[in-house]
Amino acid sequence: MAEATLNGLNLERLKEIVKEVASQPEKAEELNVWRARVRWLGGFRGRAYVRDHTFIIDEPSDLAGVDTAPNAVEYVLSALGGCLTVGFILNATKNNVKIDDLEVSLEGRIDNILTFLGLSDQGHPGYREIKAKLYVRSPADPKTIQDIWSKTLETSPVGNTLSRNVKIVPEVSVVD
Amino acid sequence: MAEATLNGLNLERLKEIVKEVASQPEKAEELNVWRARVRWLGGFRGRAYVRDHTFIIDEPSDLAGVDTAPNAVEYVLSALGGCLTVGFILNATKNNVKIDDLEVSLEGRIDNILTFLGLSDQGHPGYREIKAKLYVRSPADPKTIQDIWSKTLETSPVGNTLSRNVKIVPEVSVVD
Amino acid sequence: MADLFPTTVVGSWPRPSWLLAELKRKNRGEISYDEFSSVADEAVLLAVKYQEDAGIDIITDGEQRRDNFYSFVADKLDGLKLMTVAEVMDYVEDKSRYEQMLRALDVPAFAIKSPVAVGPIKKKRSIALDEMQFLRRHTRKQIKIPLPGPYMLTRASWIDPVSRYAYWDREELATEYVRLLREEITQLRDGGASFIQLDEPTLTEIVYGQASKQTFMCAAIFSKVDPKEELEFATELINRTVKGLSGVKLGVHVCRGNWSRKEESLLKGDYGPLIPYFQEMKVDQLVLEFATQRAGELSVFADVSSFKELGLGVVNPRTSEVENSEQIVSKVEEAIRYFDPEKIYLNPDCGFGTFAESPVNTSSTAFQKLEVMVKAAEKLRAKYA
Amino acid sequence: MADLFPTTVVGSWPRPSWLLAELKRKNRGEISYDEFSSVADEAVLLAVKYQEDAGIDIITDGEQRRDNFYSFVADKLDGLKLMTVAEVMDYVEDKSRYEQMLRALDVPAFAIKSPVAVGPIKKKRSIALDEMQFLRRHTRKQIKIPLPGPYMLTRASWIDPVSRYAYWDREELATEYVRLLREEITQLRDGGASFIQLDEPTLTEIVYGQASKQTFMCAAIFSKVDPKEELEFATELINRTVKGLSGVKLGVHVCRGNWSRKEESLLKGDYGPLIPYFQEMKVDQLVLEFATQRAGELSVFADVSSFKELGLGVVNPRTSEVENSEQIVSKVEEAIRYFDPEKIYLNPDCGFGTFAESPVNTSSTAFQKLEVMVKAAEKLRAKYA
Repeated sequence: MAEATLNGLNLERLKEIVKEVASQPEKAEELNVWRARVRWLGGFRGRAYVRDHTFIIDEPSDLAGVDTAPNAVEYVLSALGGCLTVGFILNATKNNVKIDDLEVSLEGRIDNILTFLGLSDQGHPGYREIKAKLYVRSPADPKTIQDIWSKTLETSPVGNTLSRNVKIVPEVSVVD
Repeated sequence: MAEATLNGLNLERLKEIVKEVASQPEKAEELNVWRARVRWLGGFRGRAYVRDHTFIIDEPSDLAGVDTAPNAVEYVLSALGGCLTVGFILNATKNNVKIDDLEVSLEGRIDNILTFLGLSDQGHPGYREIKAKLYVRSPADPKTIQDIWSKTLETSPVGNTLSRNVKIVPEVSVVD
Repeated sequence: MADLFPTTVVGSWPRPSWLLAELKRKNRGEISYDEFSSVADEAVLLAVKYQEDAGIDIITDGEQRRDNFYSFVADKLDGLKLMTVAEVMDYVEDKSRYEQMLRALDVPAFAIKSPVAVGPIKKKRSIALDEMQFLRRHTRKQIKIPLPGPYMLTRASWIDPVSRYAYWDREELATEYVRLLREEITQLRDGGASFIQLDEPTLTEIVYGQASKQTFMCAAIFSKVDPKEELEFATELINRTVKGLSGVKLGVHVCRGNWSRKEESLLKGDYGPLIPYFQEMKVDQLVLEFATQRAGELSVFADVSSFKELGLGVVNPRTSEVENSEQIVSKVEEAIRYFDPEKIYLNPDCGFGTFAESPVNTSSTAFQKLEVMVKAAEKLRAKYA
Repeated sequence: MADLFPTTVVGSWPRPSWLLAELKRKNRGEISYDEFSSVADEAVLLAVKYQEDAGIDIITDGEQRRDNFYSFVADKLDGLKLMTVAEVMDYVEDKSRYEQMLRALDVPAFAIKSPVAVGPIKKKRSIALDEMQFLRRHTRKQIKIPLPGPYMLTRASWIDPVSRYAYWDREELATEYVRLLREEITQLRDGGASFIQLDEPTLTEIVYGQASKQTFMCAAIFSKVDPKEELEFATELINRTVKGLSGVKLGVHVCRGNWSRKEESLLKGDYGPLIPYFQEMKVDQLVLEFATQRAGELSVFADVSSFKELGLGVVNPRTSEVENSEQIVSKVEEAIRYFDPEKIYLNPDCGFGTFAESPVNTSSTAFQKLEVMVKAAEKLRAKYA
């Protein structure tokens, strides 16, 4: 017998995962910790390593990069978009809502990029504001969509990371 | 005559860029705004579009994804790593410091992942803390390295984005 | 009867909601084209009734069977695949151009589709013969059939890395369209159509698309262009399409976009740069918008002698206000300063429902606009007969 | 002379800082191997002097010319490339294993290097003959030459997607190493070495590496293993390497890691699971660590009859405290319950400077540890002679 799927997700499997995480504190703990490594490749290029995955981070040529990949602040926007996508699909699927198409368009505004280049001490070089527009095609009524969207924003890991203060703990090691 | 380069960067070009941004407000304004688009591919997979670049965002299989790529919170860590890499190289190069090798190892701790899955209302699903360890090989003395690192942390766009509150402006559009 | 100032439409008519529901089902593959088309029959009858009641001389079927003025060919031709911008972006390198377009139009990449040549183009069914045959059985009026022009079809459907699997280059694909369109026009003529209009709206995008930094519409976004080369290429394709064909009026329609009621989001600029190419085109009529300031002044035609017929756009299809007949009369009288009155046709600037899912007007307003246009034509005829 | 309880070392000796500076210059390509080696001559003399003064019977050159016990072969063999973990990660799919290792060792990927087979392996110069020849000229003691074992070499240098350009599979690469090592051993024997020790530390990683979730060391991380198959493969390679060779003592050294003074970061577990394979190995001696609890009890050898010689690890190379001779004597007496006294050699658990840049001890402490080991041997000889 074929297993029930919705939005490309196996419903039984999804239920199991939620149950597992709910009942096993060590499983939840595992999902609380995430890791990455970025190795410098010369110039402004870096290679990120995440579990078995790897990808490039670069700067556009008008920032002295060679534009072989998105830059760090663009990855942040994309991460928010990806997180809202996953969250929306998760919440829709849990509520048995079918989604036909979904897309998030993001635009972020840096407070003052000049501070990054050491050209100003007004403001800061981080994002001040990020617009995230969700486009969705679904048979569900607009009220349901709005509820799922609100829930998604409220429970988004990247959304909460960005809208709150994260403590950054730096360390430096000079290697021979 | 060959142009002077350091750390894979053309020094003249770097100077020019800084000068351009410093003198042209519209150039700085351009660099203040960044964009991305994430399209849902089914399940928990999404494809990000950033200028001419594109990459996949997925979830690991223990989160009902198919693990074809890093997930959103891993991209956030990598973005921070990439940002610190670029920042460190920028500040080193501006101070005429040669860097032989550089790597950033990152580990982030989510406050409470259960909130993402709707299993708890204690805490939040965003990162509480991110450790960023820089490994560097350079002929410069440790004091210089420490100064560059401090400057890098202080002026990092992603670092500041994470350690401060970003205003997220959501919008939803139901498309027929 | 009405010899002077014949009235006609450019093409589309707002679709009823029940037709849009069926169109969605067809697009999802839940019903076939034939099943959809039989539902569309009644929508066509409605569109015909509106035009007949308004007193239009040369009518269309309101393009009720089409999802829009060009991508409907994907239903008709093998080798074309309706791809979303999202799918196309998987293939092309200059993704940022598409991103600009999506932001300008404020739409997601999954919402916009275009027919892309992915294999050898072959007729699955006729492009518009079924439309014409149904229309012929249900009206005594003269029939106009709008067809996507050869240049727009080529430009919209040629996606370099995908289309090269089927065709050597864009020119080879264009030659296929020319052949198919000639065959179609011949059959439409033989079946009773009196006016074939080739839609080439993207010609203005070549001239004004870059400067305004606005992307035109989905039909135009899929390739970068060198203006002069493109205009020459478009002209050549149109001429190869109509060469030697007689017994039917052949026209070319050019406008500046009709996807939004925000006039500022549409292109702007007069016909000046296009006139040399218009003069080269071996067609009987140019169907041009003139109801807005964006189209520029009619005076650009001042020094153009012995021009072909002009399909003069006299009402704006995108406004809720209905023009009054005196406005229309004076617009036509302005045209008479540069064109022979015998060569002037009256029509709206463009269709009322170019894209099925985002019509720019309601049926009732569209109907009133046609009525007032007919009223103006009657006044003009009284004066110039 | 000393017939019973001969004393020896496992291999490496802490490098002087001036040698490390030259090693860096060599690694950066600023000086050649030969230039470096001539500087290393004096470091070797120092290491020899320490061992001679302590009264060690069978000495090594302290591995002063090597960056570590296995990757130095990249200087000796064509076809091997010293690649960082970073470079290797560009090729392999299971990157997460490397990430675990880097986190466990708290090192960046650019810092750890391993010799990777990237082309046909050929001798550029002898692997250790130059070391032996220099040592021969500067001591009258018996000489031990440690060589990387055929299994460890194969395991460390086979990176599937890279090495397949040069070799059909791991077995073919291993066969090459067996051939090279046999040739080297023959030359070393003919040149005057009396003891050849094949280092196979990763054998414990096969057995205990998974369970402890600890990665062993760079030599072991580059391939996944099925324990039984791997142990059989290792045993077979060792036997093919030594087959038919005589006139020189042949040993195999096995330990549980020697890269850190944090004992908890090293592997843990007794020799039980390895004993069946030890028994199959056609070598004269097994050089085993026994100075820490982590190595388990000697009693696992209780039921093993007519075993080969035992190189018994009696001092911990990683501690600042110097063992006292009574501790060593009682450890040896425990061994005598399971081994023939004539078959017992005394040595530290491992080298004092396995990795050039992170020696686990200072020269002066290492020297004292050797002294006390010699003292214990004298006591034992007095008792068991």
